[in-house]
Amino acid sequence: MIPLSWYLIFAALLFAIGLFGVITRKNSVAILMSVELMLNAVNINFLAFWHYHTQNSGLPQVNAMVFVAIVFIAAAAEAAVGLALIISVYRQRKTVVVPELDTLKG
Amino acid sequence: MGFLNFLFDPISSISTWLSSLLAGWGLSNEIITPILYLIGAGVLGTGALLVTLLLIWAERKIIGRVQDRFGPNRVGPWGIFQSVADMVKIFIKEHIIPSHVDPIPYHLAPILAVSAVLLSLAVVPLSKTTVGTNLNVGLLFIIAVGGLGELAILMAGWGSNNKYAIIAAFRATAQLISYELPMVITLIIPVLLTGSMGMVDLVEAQKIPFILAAPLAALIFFIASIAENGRAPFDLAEAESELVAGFNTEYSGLKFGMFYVADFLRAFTSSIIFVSIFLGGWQGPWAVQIPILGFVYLLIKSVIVWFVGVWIRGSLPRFRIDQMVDINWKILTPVSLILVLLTAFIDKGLGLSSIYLRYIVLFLLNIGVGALVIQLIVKQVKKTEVQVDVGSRERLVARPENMITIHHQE
Amino acid sequence: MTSTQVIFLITALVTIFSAVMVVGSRKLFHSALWLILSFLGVASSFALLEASFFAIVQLLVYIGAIAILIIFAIMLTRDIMEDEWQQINRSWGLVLILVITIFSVLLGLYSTWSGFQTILNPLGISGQENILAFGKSILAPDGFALPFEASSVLLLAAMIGGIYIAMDRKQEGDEA
Amino acid sequence: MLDQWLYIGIFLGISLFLPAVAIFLASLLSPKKPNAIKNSVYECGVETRGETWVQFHVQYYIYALMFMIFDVETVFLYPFAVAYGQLTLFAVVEAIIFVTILLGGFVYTWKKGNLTWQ
Repeated sequence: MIPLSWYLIFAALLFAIGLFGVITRKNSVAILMSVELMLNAVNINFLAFWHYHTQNSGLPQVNAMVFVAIVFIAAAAEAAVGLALIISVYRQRKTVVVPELDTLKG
Repeated sequence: MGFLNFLFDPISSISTWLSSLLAGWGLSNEIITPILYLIGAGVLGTGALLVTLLLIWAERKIIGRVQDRFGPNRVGPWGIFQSVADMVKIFIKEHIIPSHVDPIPYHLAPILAVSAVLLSLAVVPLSKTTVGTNLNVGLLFIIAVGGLGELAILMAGWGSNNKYAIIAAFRATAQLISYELPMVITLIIPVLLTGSMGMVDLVEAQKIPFILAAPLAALIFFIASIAENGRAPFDLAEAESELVAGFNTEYSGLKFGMFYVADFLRAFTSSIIFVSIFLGGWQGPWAVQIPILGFVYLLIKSVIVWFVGVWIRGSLPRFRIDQMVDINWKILTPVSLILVLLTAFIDKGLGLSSIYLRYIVLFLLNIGVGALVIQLIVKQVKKTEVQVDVGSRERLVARPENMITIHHQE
Repeated sequence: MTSTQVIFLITALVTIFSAVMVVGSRKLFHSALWLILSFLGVASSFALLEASFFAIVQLLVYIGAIAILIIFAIMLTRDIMEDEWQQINRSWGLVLILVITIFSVLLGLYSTWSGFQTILNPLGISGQENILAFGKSILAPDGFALPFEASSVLLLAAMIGGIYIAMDRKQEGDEA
Repeated sequence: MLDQWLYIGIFLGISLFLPAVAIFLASLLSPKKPNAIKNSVYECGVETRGETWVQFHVQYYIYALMFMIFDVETVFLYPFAVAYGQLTLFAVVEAIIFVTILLGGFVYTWKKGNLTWQ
């Protein structure tokens, strides 16, 4: 009923928006949120292809599902450690704005 | 015979009649299904909200009797129209919108709070033939929509632009997510026993209710669901007699009323869910032949569970925040994790084919783990207990470390 | 245009719009709320793909846990000045061109593939078959048992690492 | 399958619609006499100074993090539970190892005292 192409375009668009956010946003929490958007886009792609292959073979395919589950786990781990880092940096520098975190600059 | 069928199973009779009526008007199946769904959802949602009126009255009455008061007794016989009067009053109260609120979260929060409670009814089977929808992941759906309630609280706290509201919102959310954990974990046990996450399958598998196979899991789930409701003894977030009013400080009129409704309704829906998962839902004698009887069974069981909840609310004092945290993270969560592991291992390891033997073994396992946990708790409490000489002139100050509690050993 | 397509288009539009708002909002808390809406949109597109289990897990994990964690982190690192700052780098125009290029290259690559226009039909699976197959495969030694155990180690590392980093030993007890 | 999700979608719509309509009706019925004092922030009668800006304790984050880690487990544990009836003892032991690894982290956090409310 819905063409595969729609899902792929949708996912690509979401991925592009997320990428734009990752590069341009200054606040590190916002960067993390954009990364979550990109991971979501990846999951849409995985599940769209899962549907495609299940439809073609007639049997439940598991590979894509495992990938999606791993993406979920990776997203959770990334959010946990990333936000902890942000909190820790904030405590020491009183800022979470990336351009101001320039200690490594010469 | 047709009349008897209608009497035994009115809801599916009505829906069959409606769909044939709509088909008679020349509508295609693609339109009939959404219309039927819309009517079903509308009836269920409105019915639940109307039942809340009765629930509020009954709860106030019961709490009144528990505390040796009369409760509402002026409006109508036994004060039964008290909540109707309250509703009329709250409808015509002014909506005070404080300055500097964040409008979208502020106005959306009460709506979302009610919605999160109503949504869990969508997948609960009400009788053999009547179920909102047989979603194949119904059990997880119920937990997931609970998360929307947490969101509503956070939005209310943030939107109000009030220090106390936001502190209370964070406390409440921390409590809710903490207690969601033992719920999520214990619910693995019914899924283990059924092999399905659909609520319909789950209820139908309970020829013998799961509470007999997993009494400890049921107890943990029950405690966690009381805490999820944010009621006494877990009502720290809106301790009526201590804090301002919790995250809904800045709400007035019907917007506050919506949080109130969500609160009382959730107490009942969570008992319906408990009944469906652990007490066999609509199962009972002749419930298969006469579906309407199943609905009655479900209601009776739910009212009993709900009554126990209200009773606990009326009797137990409030926990302190450190006790609340300890109960969840040091008792409920580890015990439920270990219980799941033991259940899975022992059930598979013994490989019993007889369902009765399985139930007996699991029952004994639960009782054993429960006894062990209680022993450990008692030991721990004894260790940290402070001996007070009543006759001496020195008095202990009421501080956390001077009270009987389970302390972490540094 | 069938009704399913209309539903998909609405969800996709809502999701894309809220994703734009996530990137564009000035207030961080609003970004987080838009993020939740786009998670919801993604969950409903999972549901349209008949991956019920993942639609629910999306609700449970992303909205119920990750979004709340993000909101907590926002509150922990909140700064009075946040709304007055320029939220986006000055060179955003360049990035926009880059992103559009990547997007069109992706589309170009997709369109060369013959299966691009395949219509996805309903699978007709309403029971537990998918979840059952998934559950068996993650525990089968010749299946995905290793990633399964490895993800547990990943979570363990995230838990210990996250708590170790977030806890500050020096400033304990400065609660507001 | 899609039918079931359609029902969920309709139910979501209804459950948002009912309270929204009630609140809308009530706002039509209710009096509107706002004034500056009534609309001020309800903080014990003292005028608020500065923004609503509170530094929260990091403990909240620790609980949210622990919750998230164990919540994500469900991605694997629920499918395991569904497949449980058809699994061998060996597979069940694998799942037990999975949880035990995480329990190890839990015990570590507990022993470090990070689960105790401070």
